[in-house]
Formats: sequence, structure tokens, C-alpha cells
Amino acid sequence: MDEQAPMTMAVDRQDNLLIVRPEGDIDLASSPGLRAQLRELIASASGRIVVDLEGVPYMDSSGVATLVELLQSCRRDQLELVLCRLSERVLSVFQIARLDGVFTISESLESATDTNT
Amino acid sequence: MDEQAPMTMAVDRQDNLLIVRPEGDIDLASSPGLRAQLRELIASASGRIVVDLEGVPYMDSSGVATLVELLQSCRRDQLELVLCRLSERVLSVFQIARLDGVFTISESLESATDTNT
Amino acid sequence: MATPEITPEPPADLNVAFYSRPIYLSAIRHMLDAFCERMGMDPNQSARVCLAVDEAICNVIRHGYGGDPNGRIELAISRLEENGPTLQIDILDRAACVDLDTIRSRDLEEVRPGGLGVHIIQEIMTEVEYSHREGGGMRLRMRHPLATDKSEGSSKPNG
Amino acid sequence: MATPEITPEPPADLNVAFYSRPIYLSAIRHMLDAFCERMGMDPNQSARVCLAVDEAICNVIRHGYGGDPNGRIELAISRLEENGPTLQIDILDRAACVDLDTIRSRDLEEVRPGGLGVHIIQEIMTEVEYSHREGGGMRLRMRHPLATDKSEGSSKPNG
Ligand SMILES: Nc1ncnc2c1ncn2[C@@H]1O[C@H](COP(=O)(O)OP(=O)(O)O)[C@@H](O)[C@H]1O
Ligand SMILES: Nc1ncnc2c1ncn2[C@@H]1O[C@H](COP(=O)(O)OP(=O)(O)O)[C@@H](O)[C@H]1O
Repeated sequence: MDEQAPMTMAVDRQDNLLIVRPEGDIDLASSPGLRAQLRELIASASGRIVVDLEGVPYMDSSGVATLVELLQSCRRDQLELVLCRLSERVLSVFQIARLDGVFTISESLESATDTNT
Repeated sequence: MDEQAPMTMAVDRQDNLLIVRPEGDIDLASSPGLRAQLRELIASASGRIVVDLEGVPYMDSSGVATLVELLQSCRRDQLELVLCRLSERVLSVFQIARLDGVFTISESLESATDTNT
Repeated sequence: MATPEITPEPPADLNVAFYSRPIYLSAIRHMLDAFCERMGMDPNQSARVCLAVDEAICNVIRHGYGGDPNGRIELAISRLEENGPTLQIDILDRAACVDLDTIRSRDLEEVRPGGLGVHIIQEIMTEVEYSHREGGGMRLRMRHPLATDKSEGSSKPNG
Repeated sequence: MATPEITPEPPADLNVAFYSRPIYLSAIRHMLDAFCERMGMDPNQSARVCLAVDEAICNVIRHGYGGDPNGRIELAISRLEENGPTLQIDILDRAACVDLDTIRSRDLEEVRPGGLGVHIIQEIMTEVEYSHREGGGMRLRMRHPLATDKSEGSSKPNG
């Protein structure tokens, strides 16, 4: 049996904008796959990265850690990181971890991708 | 701990028409409650009884047995019984039990309540 | 349960034990559904497997323990490699060792409430075997292929 | 596991045992969610309890068994009557008896990946107690009230 679960992720590349949409629960089974995919993607990215979490019903702290790692990479590479469309359940994990003020979190995809703000 | 789960059911009484809408899974924990409620309701009913299953994501054979019992009571009391809006999952239980041809099953609430057909 | 002389079963991938009460059925279904999904089973197949296991547990509650809410029911769920990935689910009780011939499906032509459980189990699972347990009680062993044969319809393990 | 001299724990309402592999987490969460709902817990509370249990299991997998996928993890879930209906969840392993002082939350001001599990567990559960097990390994006992003190007592059954 595989000890990891695959993480499906749609990727939308635009000029200075990368939108990624993981699909499914992000837990210790799927976060290593997510981390690997994100690492590869940001290596060639510029401008802003939007992580659209609409398709993620559940996230545990291994998912949060993956996104904190992404945030640190983005800061190092001078990329902007925006998370959007978090369900109440997923947002509450960031709140419990006191990280809801550390990330830029947007309610809609429109405002997350609007580079004039 | 209660050994039975309560069954929520909305009831809509009209002239010669009774529409019942159980809410939630119908399994061995909830079907006794459903059976008791249905028994009481049909005692004073006339014409047609519609069981709207839109709010029922899951049913096991104890739920099917409850509805077979209802069908028999209806036949005895010369009431018409129509089931409607079964999910694919719930319909498949009737199919496995070879009862999909025994019940009148309607896709929409409109056709289930239309007494001209 | 003072039966220390019985050889304990080796652990399954997932073991679950609970009292013979219908209130636990929904937790078992949701667990099994998520388990099957993670093992790569098609959601329609998984829904059917959950129904079969629900029916089998209901039978232990009603027939095995005769409605006594203090019996113990155990589930042993494993992934096997047998002509392709296969899900094996054992349901174990410490109720009576019933005559195996009495566990059978009835004629479905006759429309009456009840008498559907064994039929549903046999219709859904590819292997169904009831046996007596060492130390008393029954074991129901069920199997179902895990791999999705995307060609729709019946799921028979073809070599 | 040749430890026959250890007194077995009495059965909980629901006992679950599985290997120390993240692949089982979703099945456990779904089971617990459905269990809590049937016990009358508010869905938001139930989601939080599932998160806490997920974190605790992840810690056993990563720290207790150090990533070894063949360790065994047990969950014992019961409903107690203690100042109102209470959910008790024990998580048991056969890994090392670690120094209890090493299991603690870090300063959250520092933003870095990891180090959130114990904080999340303590934030969500009303009682959290780590101890050493007879025969080796750790026990984490957690409790959470089951009753929703919201006045609208009717919980919506949800699929
Ligand atoms: N776990 C069990 N233990 C003992 N007897 C069983 C068990 N499961 C099924 N049976 C027997 O098989 C018969 C058929 O079961 P089933 O098809 O589920 O219909 P029903 O439960 O409505 O009778 C039962 O009446 C019972 O005699
Ligand atoms: N089940 C456990 N067994 C052994 N040590 C543990 C366990 N759970 C937590 N710990 C210890 O507590 C520390 C804090 O855990 P946690 O807050 O989850 O953060 P992290 O796991 O990222 O270190 C861990 O680094 C570990 O030393």
C-alpha cells in the first residue's frame, strides 16, 4: 500500500501570476506531494502566487506548515503570496495557529488575482 | 447513550395529499423512528402519500423494509404511495432488492404530486 | 470475556470494535467510505461496499446478539494482493455459532418487509463466507476488488 | 507483541487500531466526525475535535514511531457522563516512553513551519494528558464536552 496520497492540483500560469488549485484534503498523507509540486512550480515563477483553496475541505498543521514554507520561499524570492477562498473550517486552522494575520488571505479569487491592490 | 437516532421529518398536508420529507440517513438507528412517525401519519390520511427522499443521502434495508411496510398499509387502506427524488445511491438499494418495479418511483416532486397522472 | 486460551488474530490494516448498537453504524460507514476512497476504489463501488457492511453489522445486532446492546462487534479491514488489489472485511462476533444453513437469502419475488440483508451482501461482495469462530461466535469474511475496472457495470475479479 | 502480562484495557464504546501511516487519517476523521454528530455534537465542534485527533495521530506517527510505518496506533473513544456528556478519546502507542516535558507547544510568535500540533490539541480539547503506558509507549487522553450549550437543541442530520 502507498503510504502517501496523491495531491491533484490544477495550475494556471499567467503573466506574473501563478494560480494553483489543490483538490482534496491536505493532511500528512497528501502534504508531502503538495510541497513537492509547489517547490517545483515556484522555481520558475515571478510576480504573484495565488493558492486557491476552494477545493480543499480540510487542512491539518502539515498543510499549514507546507504553506508557511511556501511563504518563506516567496519572501526570499520576492514573490507575493495570496491565499484565497478558504472554507470556514480551513480558515479556523490558520486562526488557531495564529497565522491568519501572517498570510494575505482573500475571500474571492478576483481580489486575490487583482494586482492593482 | 441513546441507541436510536431521531429522524427529522417535514410533513405537508394537502387535500387528499400527504407529502413527507425525511431528513438524514435512514438506517437501523433511525428507521424505527421513521416507522413510528409514518404509522401515525397514514392513520388519518386519504388519497396519495408522497415520500420525498431528496434529504436522504443513504438508506439501508431497514429503511427499505419500513417503506415496504408503508406500501402494504397503503394498499390495505386504498391509499396511493409514490416515492420521489431518490439519489442514485438510494435508488440502487431498491434495485438490488428488486423493488424498483414494485414501488411507484418518480424523479420530480411535481410528477409525484400530480394526481392527474 | 475470560477466553485467554484463544489465539489472538493478527492485526488487520484497520481494526474496529464497538457495541452491538445501531447508533455506531454511521461512523463505520463514513470510515469505510473514506478508507475505500484512499485505497483507490471508485466512489460508487465504495458506497455499495458500505451498504453491504452496514447490512452485515445489522444482522449481527439483530440475529447474532438478538438485540442485546452489550455484545461486541469487531471489524478487521485489510488490503490484500489477490489477482489485483482486494479489500477484505471480516466481521466478528461472540454471539452463538448458528447453523450456517440458516443464513440465506429468501425468494425476492414475494414482496414483504425484511429478508434482504443476506441478498444485498451476496449481490455486492465478490466473496462471502460465514464460519464459526474458535471460542464461540461467528465470522463473516467478505472480499471485493479495490481496483476500478473503469468498464462500468459488474465488478468481477478477472484474473 | 509478546506482552501477555499486561492487563488489557476495558473496551471503549469504539476502539480503532491501525498502522502508523498517514493514509489512514482520513478514515479516522470521517469516522470521528460521524460519531460526534450522532452523539449530538455541533458540527463545528466536531470538525475541531477531528483536527485535534488528526494532529495527535500525526505526532505519534512522526515522533512516537519516528516515521516507522509498522507501529500500531490505538484509539479508544467513549462517551462519559462527567458534568454533562463528555467525549473521551485515548490515543495509545507502543513507541518509547518519552520525557513528558518534551511534549509542549512552542512560541507561536516566531513564524516557521511546524511546531503547531501540541498547541492545536491544547487549544481545542478541554483536557489533555500525556502519560506513560504499562508495557511501554504513550497514552494521550483528551476530553471534550459533547453537549452543545446552544439553546436550539435540534441538530440537523447531514449526509
Ligand atoms: N450474523 C448473523 N447471525 C445469525 N444469523 C444470521 C446472521 N445474519 C443472517 N442470519 C440469518 O439469516 C437470515 C436472513 O437474513 P437477512 O437476509 O438479513 O434477512 P432478515 O434479517 O430480515 O431475516 C436471518 O433471518 C437469520 O436467520
Ligand atoms: N506522540 C508523541 N510522542 C513523542 N513526542 C511527541 C509526541 N507528540 C509531540 N511530541 C513532542 O512534542 C514536540 C512538539 O510537537 P508539535 O507541537 O506537534 O510540533 P512538531 O511536531 O512540529 O515538532 C515535538 O517536537 C515532540 O518532541
